[in-house]
Amino acid sequence: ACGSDDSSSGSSAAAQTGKVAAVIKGLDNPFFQTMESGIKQAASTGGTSVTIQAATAITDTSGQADKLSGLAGQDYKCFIINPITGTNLVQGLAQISAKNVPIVNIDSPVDADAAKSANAKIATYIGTDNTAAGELAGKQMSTILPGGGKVALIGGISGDVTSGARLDGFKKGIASNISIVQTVAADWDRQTALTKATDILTAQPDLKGFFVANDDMGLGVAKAISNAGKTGRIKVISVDGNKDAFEAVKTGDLSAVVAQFPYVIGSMGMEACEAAMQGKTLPQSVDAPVQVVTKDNVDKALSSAPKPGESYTDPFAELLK
Amino acid sequence: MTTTRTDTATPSAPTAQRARAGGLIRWVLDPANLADWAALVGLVVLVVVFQALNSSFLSAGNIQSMLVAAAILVVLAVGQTFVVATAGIDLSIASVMTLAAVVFGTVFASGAGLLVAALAALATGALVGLANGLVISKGRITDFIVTLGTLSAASGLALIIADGKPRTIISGPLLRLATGHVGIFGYSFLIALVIAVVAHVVLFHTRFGTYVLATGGNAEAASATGVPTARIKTAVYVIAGVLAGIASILLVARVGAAEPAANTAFLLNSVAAVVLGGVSLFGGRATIVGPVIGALLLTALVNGLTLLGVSQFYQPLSVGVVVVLAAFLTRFQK
Amino acid sequence: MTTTRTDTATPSAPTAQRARAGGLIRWVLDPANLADWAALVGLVVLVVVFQALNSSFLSAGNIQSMLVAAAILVVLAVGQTFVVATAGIDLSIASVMTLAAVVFGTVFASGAGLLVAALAALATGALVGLANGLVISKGRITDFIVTLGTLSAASGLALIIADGKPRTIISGPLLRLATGHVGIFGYSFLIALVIAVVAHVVLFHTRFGTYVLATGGNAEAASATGVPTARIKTAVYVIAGVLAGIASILLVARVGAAEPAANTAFLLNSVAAVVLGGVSLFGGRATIVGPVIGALLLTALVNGLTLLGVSQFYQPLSVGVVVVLAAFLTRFQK
Amino acid sequence: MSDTTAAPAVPLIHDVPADAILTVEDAAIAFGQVRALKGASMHARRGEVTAIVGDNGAGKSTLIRCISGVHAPDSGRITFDGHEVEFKTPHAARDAGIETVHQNLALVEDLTVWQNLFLNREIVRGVGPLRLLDRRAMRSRADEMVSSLAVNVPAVGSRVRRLSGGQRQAVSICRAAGFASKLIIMDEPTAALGVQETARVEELITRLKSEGHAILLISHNFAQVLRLSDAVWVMRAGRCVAGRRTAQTDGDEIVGLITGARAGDIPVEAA
Amino acid sequence: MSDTTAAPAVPLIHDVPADAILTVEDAAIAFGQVRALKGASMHARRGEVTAIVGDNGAGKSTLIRCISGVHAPDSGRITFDGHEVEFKTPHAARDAGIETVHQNLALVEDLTVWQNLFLNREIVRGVGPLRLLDRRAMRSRADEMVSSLAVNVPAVGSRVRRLSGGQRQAVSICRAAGFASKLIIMDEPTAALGVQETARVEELITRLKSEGHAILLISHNFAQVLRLSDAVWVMRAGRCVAGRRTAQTDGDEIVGLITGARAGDIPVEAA
Ligand SMILES: Nc1ncnc2c1ncn2[C@@H]1O[C@H](COP(=O)(O)OP(=O)(O)OP(=O)(O)O)[C@@H](O)[C@H]1O
Ligand SMILES: Nc1ncnc2c1ncn2[C@@H]1O[C@H](COP(=O)(O)OP(=O)(O)OP(=O)(O)O)[C@@H](O)[C@H]1O
Ligand SMILES: [Mg+2]
Ligand SMILES: [Mg+2]
Repeated sequence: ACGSDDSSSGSSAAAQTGKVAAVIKGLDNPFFQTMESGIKQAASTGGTSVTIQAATAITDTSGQADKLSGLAGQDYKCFIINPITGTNLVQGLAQISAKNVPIVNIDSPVDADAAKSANAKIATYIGTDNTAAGELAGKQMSTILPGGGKVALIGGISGDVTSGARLDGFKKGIASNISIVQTVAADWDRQTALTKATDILTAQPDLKGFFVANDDMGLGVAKAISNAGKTGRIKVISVDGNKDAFEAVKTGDLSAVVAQFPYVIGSMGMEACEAAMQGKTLPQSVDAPVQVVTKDNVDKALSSAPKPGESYTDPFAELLK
Repeated sequence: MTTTRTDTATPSAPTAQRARAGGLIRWVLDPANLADWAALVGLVVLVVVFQALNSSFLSAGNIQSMLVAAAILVVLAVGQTFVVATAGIDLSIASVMTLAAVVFGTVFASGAGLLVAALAALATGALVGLANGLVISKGRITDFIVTLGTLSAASGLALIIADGKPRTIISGPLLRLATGHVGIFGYSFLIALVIAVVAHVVLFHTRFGTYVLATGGNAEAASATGVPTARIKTAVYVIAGVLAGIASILLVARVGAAEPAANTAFLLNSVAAVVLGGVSLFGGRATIVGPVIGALLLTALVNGLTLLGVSQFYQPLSVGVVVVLAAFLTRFQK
Repeated sequence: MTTTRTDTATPSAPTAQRARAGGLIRWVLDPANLADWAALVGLVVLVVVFQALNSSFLSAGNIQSMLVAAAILVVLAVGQTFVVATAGIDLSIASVMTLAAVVFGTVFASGAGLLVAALAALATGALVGLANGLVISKGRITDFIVTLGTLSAASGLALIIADGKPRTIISGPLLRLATGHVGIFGYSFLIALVIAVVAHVVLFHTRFGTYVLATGGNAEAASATGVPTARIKTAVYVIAGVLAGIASILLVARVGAAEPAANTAFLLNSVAAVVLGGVSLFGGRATIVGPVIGALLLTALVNGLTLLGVSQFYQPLSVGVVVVLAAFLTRFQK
Repeated sequence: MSDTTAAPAVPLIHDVPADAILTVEDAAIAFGQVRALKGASMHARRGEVTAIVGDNGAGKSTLIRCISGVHAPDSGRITFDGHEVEFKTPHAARDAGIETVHQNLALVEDLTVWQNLFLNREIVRGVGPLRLLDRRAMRSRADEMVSSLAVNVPAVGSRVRRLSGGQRQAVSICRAAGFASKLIIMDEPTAALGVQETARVEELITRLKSEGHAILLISHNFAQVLRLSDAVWVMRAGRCVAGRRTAQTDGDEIVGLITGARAGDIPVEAA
Repeated sequence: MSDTTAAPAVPLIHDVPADAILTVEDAAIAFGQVRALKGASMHARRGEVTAIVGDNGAGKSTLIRCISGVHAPDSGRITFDGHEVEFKTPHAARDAGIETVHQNLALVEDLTVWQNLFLNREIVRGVGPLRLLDRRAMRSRADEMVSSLAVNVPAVGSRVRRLSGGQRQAVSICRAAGFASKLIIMDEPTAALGVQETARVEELITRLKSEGHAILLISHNFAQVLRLSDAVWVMRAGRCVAGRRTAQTDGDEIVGLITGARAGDIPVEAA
């Protein structure tokens, strides 16, 4: 990042005239808070000013669209967006593209067909495929349950896209000796996850593991298991990569976490915007790092959080050099 | 005993004439009527403040996008007003919209035309509304719990029909509906406006409207006068359902997809718009203008806060405070 | 003109005596009182059905976990009952719980003891409740809109204080609170039970309780009789706030963390429990037993559906249908 | 029949005239534990004022609520205008030609005076589904109707909530009188009225009678009953214990019948 | 003062006695456009029944609502028991010793009869913060109170919603009479009552008077006013246009004053 200093002094002139707007998902989820701090961190390193707006809830599709349309009429030089669904932001994006302002899509992808039909141009996409993350979790489950067995799935709000993709990925990733006995929705809420996991433990006495669609709910499930005195005997894998979840991996409450590093997604998104405003050509799509964190590598993950413990490629940092 | 009007008849008769003659101004300033204007005053204050802080607030582009953003809420608030006027509440209005959207999406994806899909959405809303209305009026179950049940059931049905997945809808006419405009008025806002005007006429210039207000004001008295209160109660839920169906089409056009995850913010906002509009939740008194302005106020609030770049954590706080302040203006209400 | 009681006094006086003598059975079967039992009947039916379908439903372990899971909702429903009894509604109850939880977590993490943190949570609830109450009773603003504003403001404050992040709370006493039990009764359920008993005594055996019901039944008449209705209105919101504070401690103990999560399900469920419990949203009539049973019913419903392995898409549908069916039992209500 | 203490007048109960517009036979209704009517029988004739008197809680209002379709009696028969009727709703009774001024007034407080007067009788313009209210016509008609009865005339555009006790009652009576019906029931119409207003209502009743309407009048004011009515029924404890032609009775007899000091015509005490 | 048509009796208005328990001077109040009181003055003496009569909408109820703390008058002075008072709430008026039976009855429909009777007067047991209601004591006291007035006694445990019109009024009167006060205001207390009940209430009023209470009685029943009252005030269009000792007036004069056929003692028409 030090190499980018001189170019960013050049770009900071542009950056002063060019503010960046970011519209991300739900407010009360730590995943997006981490993403936000990633954006802010990168913005302050690059000397860019940024306005970050978020939907009031993870289901607030039209509210998020309203916020983007509000910002679209303003004089922003680049937009970072994390749409709740593939299509809900398309109209705002069309408005932005019409003014030839670059759009950086992070985390959840914009539906390609919809974008095309609305003439919305996405400069680059940075994120992890949630299906792929779920698949990794499935593979990991197969690894820690070599003998197979019954597992239960805890999703977010029923019908939520992210949750659906993670659960579908998990189903793809597991070996055939693992059977999914139940799928419940816990609304992205730790307390609900705890209650439902407790109920499932009663219903399925020989359950071997849980896959949980995010860390917060995963911690609730872990609590249910420890309340039942079965910590360690029932495996829990969740997706996200929050610090609390790493701690839980360390204590053994969680067996593994598929970490998506929202911090990195956010900061790469910001870097992409800076590069775009400098007129650089962006790669079409960049995979954000994904990592399976288990007891073996958790110390490293913890010490480097919110960034990944292992190195990853950041093409935008290269561009900004 | 005198049977002609004696001049002791002074206290109210001339007052009435004066009121008629003195006209609008005095009427508007009467504290009892101020409540009807609370939302408007709130909206004007808000607009002035936001414009002072950010000059692009009143730019044509932003006004247009605010109006379009408000359209769905306006339609829902009008539907909610009918229900609230009968002293009821429709908690299922947002879920019914979701269900209707999913039905719309499914029918459309199955290859049927746009019109068929739209009719299916309206029919869905009407049916759920009818179910609500019949259970409430015939079954004599509290509206709150019935529509809470429907809230849950309708979102469940939406999930089942959509198999939990959003369905992208790409259609030229829908796109035009979402983006087309006449001057600063987007098509979707114009639709909402027409609905509001029709609703106003129905509520204040037809028998049905009078019956709605009578049912809400005093159901016992109304039914002793021969007003078919059960049928009126059923009808308002059907109206709310149909309007939820119309809103669903606007929603699908806006977000470009039919999604089964319920948008709960619309529920509370629809009631908030109605209450900010000076309509009593105890029924019997209602306006259409009020809730429409209430909906605009809520939309302008979020838009303005976004334009000002108020940090995301401070937005809910600001919304809460402004809503209470706006409501302060309704304090003159009986 | 006779001034002694003539025997024409037959129609009601002996009836009253008979009712007193005939006692409970007749009283229970009187349609007018059946509503009070609706939730109980619903609960019993539900338990029988679930037990028939899955024998582990009535296992000691499952009963214990249901009761613990119900504790928070019971506490909130009791608070909501006081507000509803005055013909009000507290939409902010769940957000206040969130805010109190975050305050609890922040104070606790700052190194203050458990007791200080708990007191801070209660004080937070009481303060927000006081603000609600004063604005509603002195400002004469509709409860719905005030508490809707508070709902938004409190969750915003919670986000700000917590900086949007959950805070893990590790504390031995809290862990015991969450997991300890006497027989099948978890500590947290026992706390909820004690609160319910106290609330019952307050509502039916103190002046204050009578004033609450009088205020809800006919505020004008009550205040003409000299009941300080404004103070009573304020008091019920403070009670709701304090109970939300207590609920927040149970919540933090249960999940082991203080989170700024929205908890909207608790809001609707707290009102649903109250209504299922036969309490009229129009105020003036209330019980505490009803809402407590209503809360148990809602908890048992979700528990049973999960035990039976009902698919996630079918759960909302089933919840909706069962809630309406349970409410059918309240149809005998006036 | 218990020992009849030589009644001076003819008991009406055994003498249902062929031209009775309304006949109630053995109507009974219970609200939970309270048996408000225990088999009440009475009748009223065309072109006459028939009064019902009785103690508070005797069941007078309940009886007329059964007649006007508010309650459905648990048992008993009601014959109106030659047909046996079973009104399911007040609407049905109104359609059949029964107009009622209820004791609890049955006004919608949040509607204006004219809206209340024309409730369910709205004047509309236009045709088909496009019939709109003729607000102006209703207002001016309402103004006339109210001025004919009230002394301190309330503005017809003001909400009923703001009227004084007597003003409300005037509105209520206006409504019933304004629309020609075969039978007009008035439950204590002058209870809240002042002297002048009472006189006007009494005039109104006399006029309605002379126009051939039948009127059923509940009143605690004996002077009024004796002045206005042609026949009078006495209710006690859910029954009509006696009926008399007004001309053949006097205040003392009626008071005796009400208090039970005088036995009625039916064996009420035996039940 | 307009030309006084030789009034036979002494106008009370110019003769405020030193021992008046209540004096109202020039009370005025307006509700929006409606000036319900336009400067009303009157007074009442200890141990007497003071009647107020007047047309519907004359402002009688509004006047007594000002006295009992429901409304605060816009202007004017009220002196009670020797002190100028400004009751902010009904509670304050009650504490000062004014008990009111309102025309709209002011009962809480969903509470039982005994709860209504003892509202804000609950009998409690225990000490300090642990004072619990003595439900049994209140029930049995309530039973006594109601039986003394009503003929068809409603069960004191039943909700007021279910009572007949007269039964409610009886409950309302019981409440005011049951608790000794300096001034008892009754707004049309017998309007809905039957003969027997009316007689009992009149007895009650006479008894209260003989016990030294002052009573303010609003009634449209002249016979009753002449029978019970010691002084009578006539209201017209928001003013007390005349006051008379009852012994020195008669029905005709009062009717004339009410209708305006006879000019009052103050220049009302000039305003
Ligand atoms: N809806 C009801 N539910 C329960 N009891 C009722 C109901 N309506 C009337 N009653 C009871 O029935 C009896 C008769 O009441 P009703 O109103 O007919 O009396 P009434 O003769 O009209 O008396 P009043 O002269 O006081 O108006 C009373 O004891 C009353 O309490
Ligand atoms: N709260 C109010 N708001 C508006 N107008 C009111 C209000 N209360 C009373 N009025 C008006 O004031 C006038 C006097 O009313 P009030 O109730 O004092 O009459 P009253 O003399 O008691 O009549 P009645 O004999 O019919 O009871 C009436 O015209 C009435 O419409
Ligand atoms: Mg009656
Ligand atoms: Mg009055």
